[in-house]
Amino acid sequence: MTLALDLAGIALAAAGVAFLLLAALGVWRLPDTLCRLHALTKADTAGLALVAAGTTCLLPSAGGALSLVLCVVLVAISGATIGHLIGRAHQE
Amino acid sequence: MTAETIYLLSGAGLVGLAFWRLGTSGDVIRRVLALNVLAVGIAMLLLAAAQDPATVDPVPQAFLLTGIVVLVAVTAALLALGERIGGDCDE
Amino acid sequence: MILDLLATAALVATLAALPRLVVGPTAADRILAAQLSGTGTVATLLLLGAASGAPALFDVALVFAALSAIAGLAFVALWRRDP
Amino acid sequence: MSTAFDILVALGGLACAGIALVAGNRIGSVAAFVIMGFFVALAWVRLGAPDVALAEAAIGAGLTGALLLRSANRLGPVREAGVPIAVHGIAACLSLALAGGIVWAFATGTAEAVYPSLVAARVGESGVSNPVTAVLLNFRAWDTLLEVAVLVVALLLVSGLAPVRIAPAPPSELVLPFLRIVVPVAVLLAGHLLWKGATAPGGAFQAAALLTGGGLALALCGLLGAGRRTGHVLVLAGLGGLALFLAAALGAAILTGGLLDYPAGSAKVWIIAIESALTLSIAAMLVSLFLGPSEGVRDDR
Repeated sequence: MTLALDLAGIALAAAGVAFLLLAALGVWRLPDTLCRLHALTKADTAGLALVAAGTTCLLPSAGGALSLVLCVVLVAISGATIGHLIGRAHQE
Repeated sequence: MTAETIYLLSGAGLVGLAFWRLGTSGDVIRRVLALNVLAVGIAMLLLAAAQDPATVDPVPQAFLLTGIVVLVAVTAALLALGERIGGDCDE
Repeated sequence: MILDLLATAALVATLAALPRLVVGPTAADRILAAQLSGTGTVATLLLLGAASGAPALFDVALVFAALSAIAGLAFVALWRRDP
Repeated sequence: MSTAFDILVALGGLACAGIALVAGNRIGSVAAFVIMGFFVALAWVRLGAPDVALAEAAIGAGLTGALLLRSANRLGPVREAGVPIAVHGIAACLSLALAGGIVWAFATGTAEAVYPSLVAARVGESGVSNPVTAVLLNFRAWDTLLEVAVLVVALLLVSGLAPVRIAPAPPSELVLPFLRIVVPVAVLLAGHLLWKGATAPGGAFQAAALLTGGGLALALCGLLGAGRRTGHVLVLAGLGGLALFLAAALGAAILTGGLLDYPAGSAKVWIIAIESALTLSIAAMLVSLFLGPSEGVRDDR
Protein backbone atom coordinates (compact mmCIF):
# COMPACT_ATOMS: atom_id res chain seq x y z
CA MET A 1 0.00 0.00 0.00
CA THR A 2 2.68 2.49 1.02
CA LEU A 3 4.89 1.39 -1.84
CA ALA A 4 2.07 1.85 -4.36
CA LEU A 5 1.39 5.31 -2.92
CA ASP A 6 5.08 6.21 -3.14
CA LEU A 7 5.29 5.04 -6.72
CA ALA A 8 2.16 6.97 -7.67
CA GLY A 9 3.54 10.05 -5.94
CA ILE A 10 6.85 9.87 -7.79
CA ALA A 11 5.07 9.25 -11.13
CA LEU A 12 2.78 12.26 -10.57
CA ALA A 13 5.68 14.49 -9.52
CA ALA A 14 7.70 13.39 -12.56
CA ALA A 15 4.77 14.18 -14.85
CA GLY A 16 4.46 17.58 -13.19
CA VAL A 17 8.15 18.36 -13.68
CA ALA A 18 7.79 17.28 -17.31
CA PHE A 19 4.96 19.82 -17.70
CA LEU A 20 7.11 22.52 -16.13
CA LEU A 21 9.95 21.74 -18.53
CA LEU A 22 7.48 21.85 -21.42
CA ALA A 23 6.25 25.24 -20.25
CA ALA A 24 9.84 26.46 -20.12
CA LEU A 25 10.47 25.09 -23.59
CA GLY A 26 7.32 26.84 -24.85
CA VAL A 27 8.34 30.17 -23.32
CA TRP A 28 11.76 29.74 -24.84
CA ARG A 29 10.85 28.65 -28.36
CA LEU A 30 7.38 29.91 -29.31
CA PRO A 31 7.35 32.78 -31.83
CA ASP A 32 5.38 35.62 -30.21
CA THR A 33 4.35 36.97 -26.83
CA LEU A 34 0.74 35.77 -26.82
CA CYS A 35 1.80 32.21 -27.83
CA ARG A 36 4.32 32.20 -25.01
CA LEU A 37 1.70 33.48 -22.57
CA HIS A 38 -0.56 30.64 -23.64
CA ALA A 39 2.15 28.01 -23.05
CA LEU A 40 3.07 29.53 -19.70
CA THR A 41 -0.34 29.87 -18.08
CA LYS A 42 -1.63 26.38 -18.86
CA ALA A 43 1.39 24.09 -18.71
CA ASP A 44 2.81 25.87 -15.68
CA THR A 45 -0.33 25.58 -13.55
CA ALA A 46 -0.89 21.96 -14.59
CA GLY A 47 2.73 21.13 -13.80
CA LEU A 48 2.55 22.63 -10.33
CA ALA A 49 -0.77 20.90 -9.60
CA LEU A 50 0.73 17.53 -10.57
CA VAL A 51 3.87 18.14 -8.51
CA ALA A 52 1.73 19.05 -5.49
CA ALA A 53 -0.45 15.96 -5.97
CA GLY A 54 2.67 13.80 -6.14
CA THR A 55 4.14 15.45 -3.05
CA THR A 56 0.87 14.87 -1.15
CA CYS A 57 1.14 11.12 -1.88
CA LEU A 58 4.67 11.13 -0.47
CA LEU A 59 3.86 12.97 2.78
CA PRO A 60 4.13 10.85 5.94
CA SER A 61 0.87 12.30 7.31
CA ALA A 62 -2.14 14.01 5.79
CA GLY A 63 -1.61 17.14 7.93
CA GLY A 64 0.62 18.93 5.47
CA ALA A 65 -1.71 18.42 2.52
CA LEU A 66 -3.67 21.60 3.26
CA SER A 67 -0.74 23.89 2.54
CA LEU A 68 -0.06 22.05 -0.72
CA VAL A 69 -3.65 22.49 -1.87
CA LEU A 70 -3.50 26.17 -0.89
CA CYS A 71 -0.26 26.53 -2.87
CA VAL A 72 -1.89 25.17 -6.02
CA VAL A 73 -5.01 27.31 -5.63
CA LEU A 74 -2.93 30.47 -5.11
CA VAL A 75 -0.64 29.82 -8.07
CA ALA A 76 -3.56 28.88 -10.31
CA ILE A 77 -5.55 32.01 -9.57
CA SER A 78 -2.59 34.37 -9.71
CA GLY A 79 -1.31 32.74 -12.90
CA ALA A 80 -4.69 33.12 -14.59
CA THR A 81 -5.18 36.71 -13.45
CA ILE A 82 -1.67 37.86 -14.26
CA GLY A 83 -1.76 36.07 -17.61
CA HIS A 84 -4.95 37.93 -18.48
CA LEU A 85 -3.59 41.28 -17.30
CA ILE A 86 -0.25 40.90 -19.10
CA GLY A 87 -2.00 39.82 -22.28
CA ARG A 88 -4.25 42.85 -22.13
CA ALA A 89 -1.39 45.22 -21.36
CA HIS A 90 0.49 43.75 -24.29
CA GLN A 91 -2.44 44.18 -26.67
CA GLU A 92 -2.93 47.84 -25.88
CA MET B 1 32.80 20.24 -3.37
CA THR B 2 30.56 20.93 -0.40
CA ALA B 3 27.57 23.26 -0.35
CA GLU B 4 29.57 25.56 1.92
CA THR B 5 32.33 26.07 -0.68
CA ILE B 6 29.85 26.57 -3.53
CA TYR B 7 27.93 29.28 -1.70
CA LEU B 8 31.15 30.85 -0.43
CA LEU B 9 32.40 31.25 -4.01
CA SER B 10 29.03 32.49 -5.21
CA GLY B 11 28.76 35.00 -2.35
CA ALA B 12 32.23 36.34 -3.14
CA GLY B 13 31.26 36.55 -6.82
CA LEU B 14 28.11 38.54 -5.96
CA VAL B 15 30.12 40.97 -3.81
CA GLY B 16 32.68 41.44 -6.60
CA LEU B 17 29.97 42.00 -9.21
CA ALA B 18 28.20 44.54 -7.01
CA PHE B 19 31.40 46.49 -6.33
CA TRP B 20 32.30 46.59 -10.03
CA ARG B 21 28.87 48.02 -10.87
CA LEU B 22 28.94 50.50 -7.99
CA GLY B 23 32.26 51.75 -9.31
CA THR B 24 31.28 52.07 -12.95
CA SER B 25 27.61 53.06 -13.12
CA GLY B 26 26.05 56.45 -12.69
CA ASP B 27 22.46 55.33 -12.94
CA VAL B 28 20.41 55.54 -9.73
CA ILE B 29 18.47 52.31 -10.14
CA ARG B 30 21.56 50.35 -11.16
CA ARG B 31 23.38 51.60 -8.08
CA VAL B 32 20.48 50.65 -5.81
CA LEU B 33 20.34 47.22 -7.47
CA ALA B 34 24.09 46.85 -6.93
CA LEU B 35 23.62 47.70 -3.25
CA ASN B 36 20.95 45.01 -2.96
CA VAL B 37 23.17 42.46 -4.71
CA LEU B 38 26.01 43.40 -2.34
CA ALA B 39 23.74 42.75 0.65
CA VAL B 40 22.73 39.36 -0.74
CA GLY B 41 26.39 38.46 -1.35
CA ILE B 42 27.38 39.38 2.19
CA ALA B 43 24.42 37.44 3.58
CA MET B 44 25.49 34.41 1.58
CA LEU B 45 29.06 34.69 2.90
CA LEU B 46 27.79 34.92 6.49
CA LEU B 47 25.48 31.92 6.17
CA ALA B 48 28.08 29.84 4.32
CA ALA B 49 30.65 30.63 7.00
CA ALA B 50 28.20 29.66 9.74
CA GLN B 51 27.29 26.46 7.92
CA ASP B 52 27.69 23.38 10.07
CA PRO B 53 25.68 20.22 9.45
CA ALA B 54 25.54 19.35 13.15
CA THR B 55 24.14 22.59 14.64
CA VAL B 56 22.20 25.59 13.42
CA ASP B 57 23.72 28.96 14.25
CA PRO B 58 20.77 31.27 14.90
CA VAL B 59 22.77 34.48 15.39
CA PRO B 60 23.71 35.15 11.74
CA GLN B 61 20.16 34.23 10.73
CA ALA B 62 18.77 36.81 13.15
CA PHE B 63 21.23 39.40 11.79
CA LEU B 64 20.14 38.68 8.25
CA LEU B 65 16.45 38.99 9.10
CA THR B 66 17.10 42.40 10.62
CA GLY B 67 19.30 43.23 7.64
CA ILE B 68 16.62 42.35 5.08
CA VAL B 69 14.07 44.70 6.66
CA VAL B 70 16.60 47.52 7.10
CA LEU B 71 17.79 47.04 3.51
CA VAL B 72 14.31 47.37 2.09
CA ALA B 73 13.79 50.57 4.12
CA VAL B 74 17.10 51.95 2.83
CA THR B 75 16.17 50.95 -0.73
CA ALA B 76 12.87 52.79 -0.47
CA ALA B 77 14.60 55.90 0.93
CA LEU B 78 17.31 55.84 -1.76
CA LEU B 79 14.78 55.42 -4.55
CA ALA B 80 12.69 58.30 -3.18
CA LEU B 81 15.86 60.44 -3.14
CA GLY B 82 16.73 59.26 -6.64
CA GLU B 83 13.30 60.17 -7.96
CA ARG B 84 13.69 63.61 -6.42
CA ILE B 85 17.05 64.33 -8.03
CA GLY B 86 15.98 62.89 -11.36
CA GLY B 87 18.00 59.81 -12.02
CA ASP B 88 21.54 60.89 -12.77
CA CYS B 89 24.06 60.78 -9.93
CA ASP B 90 26.87 62.34 -11.95
CA GLU B 91 25.25 65.66 -12.68
CA MET C 1 17.36 10.28 -4.20
CA ILE C 2 14.88 10.32 -7.06
CA LEU C 3 13.18 13.29 -5.41
CA ASP C 4 16.50 15.15 -5.44
CA LEU C 5 16.71 14.41 -9.14
CA LEU C 6 13.17 15.74 -9.70
CA ALA C 7 13.96 18.87 -7.66
CA THR C 8 17.00 19.47 -9.84
CA ALA C 9 14.87 19.04 -12.96
CA ALA C 10 12.36 21.59 -11.62
CA LEU C 11 15.29 23.93 -10.95
CA VAL C 12 16.35 23.51 -14.58
CA ALA C 13 12.82 24.55 -15.61
CA THR C 14 13.27 27.64 -13.41
CA LEU C 15 16.61 28.43 -15.04
CA ALA C 16 15.12 28.00 -18.52
CA ALA C 17 13.33 31.34 -18.09
CA LEU C 18 16.63 33.21 -18.27
CA PRO C 19 17.15 33.18 -22.08
CA ARG C 20 13.70 34.74 -22.54
CA LEU C 21 14.60 37.32 -19.92
CA VAL C 22 17.70 38.34 -21.88
CA VAL C 23 16.17 38.23 -25.37
CA GLY C 24 12.84 39.88 -24.58
CA PRO C 25 11.81 41.41 -26.95
CA THR C 26 8.87 43.11 -25.18
CA ALA C 27 8.51 44.04 -21.51
CA ALA C 28 5.63 41.56 -21.23
CA ASP C 29 8.01 38.73 -22.20
CA ARG C 30 10.39 39.61 -19.41
CA ILE C 31 7.65 39.71 -16.77
CA LEU C 32 6.42 36.39 -18.17
CA ALA C 33 9.87 34.93 -17.56
CA ALA C 34 9.69 36.06 -13.93
CA GLN C 35 6.26 34.46 -13.59
CA LEU C 36 7.56 31.17 -15.03
CA SER C 37 10.50 30.98 -12.67
CA GLY C 38 8.20 31.82 -9.75
CA THR C 39 6.12 28.70 -10.42
CA GLY C 40 9.30 26.68 -10.99
CA THR C 41 10.62 27.81 -7.62
CA VAL C 42 7.40 26.80 -5.85
CA ALA C 43 7.61 23.34 -7.46
CA THR C 44 11.30 23.04 -6.54
CA LEU C 45 10.54 23.94 -2.93
CA LEU C 46 7.71 21.38 -2.74
CA LEU C 47 9.98 18.64 -4.08
CA LEU C 48 12.83 19.68 -1.76
CA GLY C 49 10.40 19.66 1.16
CA ALA C 50 9.24 16.15 0.27
CA ALA C 51 12.84 15.00 -0.14
CA SER C 52 14.07 16.40 3.17
CA GLY C 53 10.88 16.02 5.19
CA ALA C 54 11.05 19.62 6.41
CA PRO C 55 7.55 21.14 6.61
CA ALA C 56 9.04 24.65 6.87
CA LEU C 57 9.79 24.48 3.14
CA PHE C 58 6.08 24.18 2.40
CA ASP C 59 5.59 27.48 4.22
CA VAL C 60 8.26 29.11 2.07
CA ALA C 61 6.53 27.71 -1.03
CA LEU C 62 3.20 29.08 0.22
CA VAL C 63 4.65 32.55 0.71
CA PHE C 64 6.03 32.50 -2.83
CA ALA C 65 2.70 31.25 -4.17
CA ALA C 66 0.78 34.00 -2.35
CA LEU C 67 3.09 36.75 -3.58
CA SER C 68 3.94 35.44 -7.05
CA ALA C 69 1.51 37.90 -8.54
CA ILE C 70 2.98 41.09 -7.03
CA ALA C 71 5.69 41.65 -9.66
CA GLY C 72 3.19 41.09 -12.47
CA LEU C 73 0.59 43.32 -10.80
CA ALA C 74 3.15 46.07 -10.27
CA PHE C 75 4.15 45.85 -13.92
CA VAL C 76 0.58 46.04 -15.18
CA ALA C 77 -0.47 48.79 -12.78
CA LEU C 78 2.57 51.04 -12.97
CA TRP C 79 4.22 50.60 -16.32
CA ARG C 80 3.40 53.16 -18.96
CA ARG C 81 4.83 52.59 -22.41
CA ASP C 82 5.62 56.26 -22.97
CA PRO C 83 5.66 58.13 -19.68
CA MET D 1 23.14 15.00 -6.83
CA SER D 2 22.56 17.71 -4.31
CA THR D 3 25.94 19.18 -5.31
CA ALA D 4 24.59 19.65 -8.83
CA PHE D 5 21.53 21.34 -7.30
CA ASP D 6 23.69 23.71 -5.26
CA ILE D 7 25.86 24.57 -8.25
CA LEU D 8 22.79 25.31 -10.39
CA VAL D 9 21.30 27.54 -7.65
CA ALA D 10 24.59 29.43 -7.26
CA LEU D 11 25.06 29.86 -11.00
CA GLY D 12 21.44 30.94 -11.43
CA GLY D 13 21.85 33.57 -8.70
CA LEU D 14 25.06 34.89 -10.22
CA ALA D 15 23.60 34.94 -13.74
CA CYS D 16 20.51 36.84 -12.58
CA ALA D 17 22.64 39.32 -10.64
CA GLY D 18 24.74 39.86 -13.76
CA ILE D 19 21.68 40.40 -15.95
CA ALA D 20 20.11 42.73 -13.37
CA LEU D 21 23.24 44.88 -13.20
CA VAL D 22 24.15 44.94 -16.90
CA ALA D 23 20.85 44.83 -18.83
CA GLY D 24 20.08 48.05 -20.67
CA ASN D 25 16.36 47.39 -20.32
CA ARG D 26 14.74 48.57 -17.10
CA ILE D 27 12.03 45.90 -16.93
CA GLY D 28 14.55 43.19 -17.79
CA SER D 29 16.85 44.34 -15.05
CA VAL D 30 14.08 44.45 -12.40
CA ALA D 31 12.68 41.08 -13.51
CA ALA D 32 16.18 39.58 -13.27
CA PHE D 33 16.45 40.95 -9.74
CA VAL D 34 13.11 39.35 -8.80
CA ILE D 35 14.27 36.00 -10.23
CA MET D 36 17.53 36.35 -8.31
CA GLY D 37 15.38 36.54 -5.18
CA PHE D 38 13.96 33.09 -6.05
CA PHE D 39 17.41 31.52 -6.37
CA VAL D 40 18.62 33.26 -3.24
CA ALA D 41 15.66 31.90 -1.25
CA LEU D 42 16.51 28.41 -2.51
CA ALA D 43 20.11 28.99 -1.41
CA TRP D 44 18.97 30.01 2.09
CA VAL D 45 16.89 26.83 2.28
CA ARG D 46 19.93 24.76 1.29
CA LEU D 47 22.06 26.58 3.87
CA GLY D 48 19.62 25.60 6.61
CA ALA D 49 18.04 29.03 7.12
CA PRO D 50 14.30 28.70 6.37
CA ASP D 51 13.58 31.74 8.57
CA VAL D 52 15.63 33.95 6.27
CA ALA D 53 14.18 32.25 3.18
CA LEU D 54 10.65 33.15 4.34
CA ALA D 55 11.50 36.83 4.72
CA GLU D 56 13.48 36.89 1.44
CA ALA D 57 10.56 35.23 -0.34
CA ALA D 58 8.13 37.88 0.81
CA ILE D 59 10.35 40.97 0.54
CA GLY D 60 12.41 40.06 -2.51
CA ALA D 61 9.52 38.77 -4.59
CA GLY D 62 7.11 41.48 -3.51
CA LEU D 63 8.18 44.78 -2.08
CA THR D 64 11.65 45.40 -3.58
CA GLY D 65 10.53 44.45 -7.07
CA ALA D 66 7.48 46.72 -6.86
CA LEU D 67 9.58 49.60 -5.49
CA LEU D 68 12.12 49.24 -8.30
CA LEU D 69 9.37 49.09 -10.93
CA ARG D 70 7.80 52.25 -9.49
CA SER D 71 11.08 54.15 -9.70
CA ALA D 72 11.99 52.69 -13.08
CA ASN D 73 8.70 53.97 -14.45
CA ARG D 74 9.32 57.45 -13.06
CA LEU D 75 12.99 57.71 -14.00
CA GLY D 76 12.69 56.44 -17.55
CA PRO D 77 15.35 54.54 -19.51
CA VAL D 78 18.92 53.95 -18.32
CA ARG D 79 21.09 57.04 -18.58
CA GLU D 80 24.78 56.24 -18.45
CA ALA D 81 27.52 58.84 -18.77
CA GLY D 82 29.81 56.39 -20.57
CA VAL D 83 32.73 55.53 -18.33
CA PRO D 84 36.12 55.15 -20.08
CA ILE D 85 37.24 51.59 -20.69
CA ALA D 86 40.23 52.03 -18.37
CA VAL D 87 37.91 52.74 -15.44
CA HIS D 88 35.94 49.58 -16.26
CA GLY D 89 39.20 47.63 -16.30
CA ILE D 90 40.45 49.04 -13.02
CA ALA D 91 37.06 48.48 -11.32
CA ALA D 92 36.94 44.90 -12.62
CA CYS D 93 40.47 44.17 -11.39
CA LEU D 94 39.79 45.66 -7.95
CA SER D 95 36.49 43.75 -7.64
CA LEU D 96 38.16 40.49 -8.65
CA ALA D 97 40.90 41.10 -6.10
CA LEU D 98 38.26 41.82 -3.46
CA ALA D 99 36.31 38.64 -4.30
CA GLY D 100 39.52 36.60 -4.27
CA GLY D 101 40.52 38.10 -0.94
CA ILE D 102 37.14 37.27 0.55
CA VAL D 103 37.36 33.66 -0.63
CA TRP D 104 40.90 33.40 0.76
CA ALA D 105 39.91 34.92 4.10
CA PHE D 106 36.85 32.72 4.58
CA ALA D 107 38.51 29.55 3.30
CA THR D 108 41.62 29.83 5.48
CA GLY D 109 40.16 31.46 8.55
CA THR D 110 39.57 29.18 11.49
CA ALA D 111 37.07 30.49 13.98
CA GLU D 112 35.32 28.64 16.73
CA ALA D 113 31.52 28.78 16.45
CA VAL D 114 30.68 30.20 19.88
CA TYR D 115 27.03 31.16 19.48
CA PRO D 116 25.24 27.83 18.83
CA SER D 117 26.18 26.32 22.19
CA LEU D 118 25.49 29.57 24.08
CA VAL D 119 22.06 29.95 22.47
CA ALA D 120 21.24 26.27 22.92
CA ALA D 121 22.09 26.52 26.62
CA ARG D 122 19.80 29.49 27.27
CA VAL D 123 16.98 28.99 24.77
CA GLY D 124 14.90 27.25 27.46
CA GLU D 125 14.75 30.48 29.49
CA SER D 126 13.80 32.67 26.54
CA GLY D 127 10.15 31.60 26.45
CA VAL D 128 10.26 30.37 22.83
CA SER D 129 11.85 27.31 21.30
CA ASN D 130 12.74 28.71 17.86
CA PRO D 131 16.34 29.88 18.47
CA VAL D 132 16.11 32.62 15.81
CA THR D 133 13.07 34.17 17.48
CA ALA D 134 14.80 33.81 20.84
CA VAL D 135 17.80 35.79 19.56
CA LEU D 136 15.66 38.45 17.85
CA LEU D 137 13.21 39.16 20.64
CA ASN D 138 14.97 38.14 23.81
CA PHE D 139 18.77 37.91 23.71
CA ARG D 140 19.27 40.72 21.21
CA ALA D 141 15.92 42.50 21.45
CA TRP D 142 17.85 45.77 21.49
CA ASP D 143 18.83 45.27 17.85
CA THR D 144 15.25 44.67 16.91
CA LEU D 145 14.10 47.81 18.73
CA LEU D 146 16.71 49.88 16.91
CA GLU D 147 15.76 48.28 13.61
CA VAL D 148 12.19 49.48 14.04
CA ALA D 149 13.65 52.91 14.77
CA VAL D 150 15.57 52.72 11.45
CA LEU D 151 12.29 51.99 9.67
CA VAL D 152 10.69 55.04 11.32
CA VAL D 153 13.62 57.22 10.20
CA ALA D 154 13.29 55.94 6.62
CA LEU D 155 9.56 56.64 6.72
CA LEU D 156 10.17 60.20 7.94
CA LEU D 157 12.77 60.72 5.20
CA VAL D 158 10.39 59.51 2.49
CA SER D 159 7.60 61.73 3.86
CA GLY D 160 9.95 64.66 3.89
CA LEU D 161 11.01 64.08 0.29
CA ALA D 162 7.35 64.01 -0.73
CA PRO D 163 7.59 61.94 -3.90
CA VAL D 164 4.53 61.72 -6.09
CA ARG D 165 2.05 59.15 -4.83
CA ILE D 166 1.56 56.10 -6.98
CA ALA D 167 -1.40 56.27 -9.31
CA PRO D 168 -2.16 52.75 -10.50
CA ALA D 169 -4.16 52.20 -13.64
CA PRO D 170 -7.80 51.36 -12.87
CA PRO D 171 -8.11 47.61 -12.26
CA SER D 172 -9.99 45.31 -14.58
CA GLU D 173 -13.02 43.48 -13.23
CA LEU D 174 -11.08 40.22 -13.21
CA VAL D 175 -8.77 41.47 -10.47
CA LEU D 176 -11.46 41.55 -7.77
CA PRO D 177 -11.99 37.76 -7.48
CA PHE D 178 -8.22 37.38 -7.37
CA LEU D 179 -7.92 39.91 -4.55
CA ARG D 180 -10.82 38.32 -2.65
CA ILE D 181 -8.84 35.09 -2.45
CA VAL D 182 -5.23 36.18 -2.27
CA VAL D 183 -5.46 39.00 0.29
CA PRO D 184 -7.39 37.04 2.96
CA VAL D 185 -5.08 34.06 2.45
CA ALA D 186 -2.06 36.33 2.88
CA VAL D 187 -3.52 37.69 6.13
CA LEU D 188 -4.26 34.15 7.39
CA LEU D 189 -0.78 32.98 6.44
CA ALA D 190 0.74 35.96 8.22
CA GLY D 191 -1.12 34.99 11.39
CA HIS D 192 0.01 31.40 10.95
CA LEU D 193 3.67 32.41 10.57
CA LEU D 194 3.44 34.80 13.53
CA TRP D 195 2.05 32.13 15.83
CA LYS D 196 4.38 29.43 14.54
CA GLY D 197 7.40 31.67 14.99
CA ALA D 198 7.70 30.74 18.66
CA THR D 199 8.43 27.09 17.92
CA ALA D 200 9.32 26.75 14.23
CA PRO D 201 10.62 28.94 11.36
CA GLY D 202 8.47 32.05 11.11
CA GLY D 203 7.96 35.17 13.20
CA ALA D 204 7.18 38.85 13.20
CA PHE D 205 9.34 39.89 10.22
CA GLN D 206 8.15 37.11 7.98
CA ALA D 207 4.52 37.76 8.88
CA ALA D 208 4.98 41.49 8.35
CA ALA D 209 6.57 40.91 4.95
CA LEU D 210 3.62 38.77 3.94
CA LEU D 211 1.07 41.35 5.16
CA THR D 212 3.00 43.97 3.18
CA GLY D 213 2.57 41.81 0.10
CA GLY D 214 -1.19 41.75 0.66
CA GLY D 215 -1.21 45.50 1.18
CA LEU D 216 0.77 46.01 -2.03
CA ALA D 217 -1.71 43.88 -3.97
CA LEU D 218 -4.53 46.13 -2.72
CA ALA D 219 -2.56 49.31 -3.42
CA LEU D 220 -1.59 48.22 -6.93
CA CYS D 221 -5.25 47.63 -7.74
CA GLY D 222 -6.09 51.11 -6.51
CA LEU D 223 -8.02 49.95 -3.44
CA LEU D 224 -5.66 51.21 -0.76
CA GLY D 225 -4.01 54.51 -0.13
CA ALA D 226 -6.23 56.60 -2.36
CA GLY D 227 -7.37 58.87 0.43
CA ARG D 228 -5.59 61.01 2.96
CA ARG D 229 -6.95 59.03 5.89
CA THR D 230 -5.34 55.69 4.92
CA GLY D 231 -1.93 57.31 4.80
CA HIS D 232 -2.33 58.79 8.27
CA VAL D 233 -3.61 55.49 9.68
CA LEU D 234 -0.64 53.61 8.22
CA VAL D 235 1.92 56.08 9.58
CA LEU D 236 0.25 56.08 13.00
CA ALA D 237 0.22 52.27 13.04
CA GLY D 238 3.92 52.32 12.21
CA LEU D 239 4.77 54.76 14.97
CA GLY D 240 2.49 52.90 17.37
CA GLY D 241 4.55 49.74 17.06
CA LEU D 242 7.73 51.55 18.02
CA ALA D 243 5.92 53.25 20.91
CA LEU D 244 4.59 49.92 22.16
CA PHE D 245 8.00 48.27 21.89
CA LEU D 246 9.55 51.13 23.88
CA ALA D 247 6.75 50.93 26.45
CA ALA D 248 7.38 47.19 26.78
CA ALA D 249 11.11 47.86 27.24
CA LEU D 250 10.40 50.41 29.99
CA GLY D 251 7.75 48.20 31.59
CA ALA D 252 10.16 45.29 31.69
CA ALA D 253 12.79 47.60 33.14
CA ILE D 254 10.45 48.64 35.95
CA LEU D 255 9.47 45.03 36.68
CA THR D 256 12.89 43.38 36.49
CA GLY D 257 15.45 46.17 36.58
CA GLY D 258 16.91 45.44 33.13
CA LEU D 259 15.74 46.94 29.84
CA LEU D 260 13.93 44.27 27.76
CA ASP D 261 14.68 41.71 30.48
CA TYR D 262 11.32 40.00 30.64
CA PRO D 263 9.90 38.75 33.98
CA ALA D 264 10.74 35.09 34.52
CA GLY D 265 8.00 32.67 33.48
CA SER D 266 5.97 35.06 31.36
CA ALA D 267 8.57 35.69 28.65
CA LYS D 268 6.47 34.01 25.97
CA VAL D 269 3.48 36.29 26.62
CA TRP D 270 5.72 39.37 26.32
CA ILE D 271 7.36 38.09 23.16
CA ILE D 272 4.08 37.21 21.43
CA ALA D 273 2.55 40.56 22.39
CA ILE D 274 5.55 42.50 21.10
CA GLU D 275 5.71 40.41 17.94
CA SER D 276 2.03 40.97 17.14
CA ALA D 277 2.42 44.73 17.49
CA LEU D 278 5.64 44.64 15.45
CA THR D 279 4.01 42.66 12.65
CA LEU D 280 1.27 45.25 12.17
CA SER D 281 3.60 48.20 12.54
CA ILE D 282 6.36 46.91 10.23
CA ALA D 283 3.78 46.01 7.59
CA ALA D 284 2.17 49.44 7.86
CA MET D 285 5.53 51.19 7.55
CA LEU D 286 6.64 49.12 4.57
CA VAL D 287 3.37 49.75 2.73
CA SER D 288 3.62 53.48 3.37
CA LEU D 289 7.26 53.46 2.20
CA PHE D 290 5.93 52.16 -1.09
CA LEU D 291 2.94 54.49 -1.28
CA GLY D 292 4.77 57.67 -0.36
CA PRO D 293 3.45 60.22 2.13
CA SER D 294 -0.22 60.88 2.70
CA GLU D 295 -1.87 63.65 0.70
CA GLY D 296 -1.80 66.17 3.52
CA VAL D 297 2.00 66.05 3.79
CA ARG D 298 2.78 66.34 0.12
CA ASP D 299 3.77 69.66 -1.35
CA ASP D 300 3.38 70.50 -4.98
CA ARG D 301 6.60 70.16 -6.87
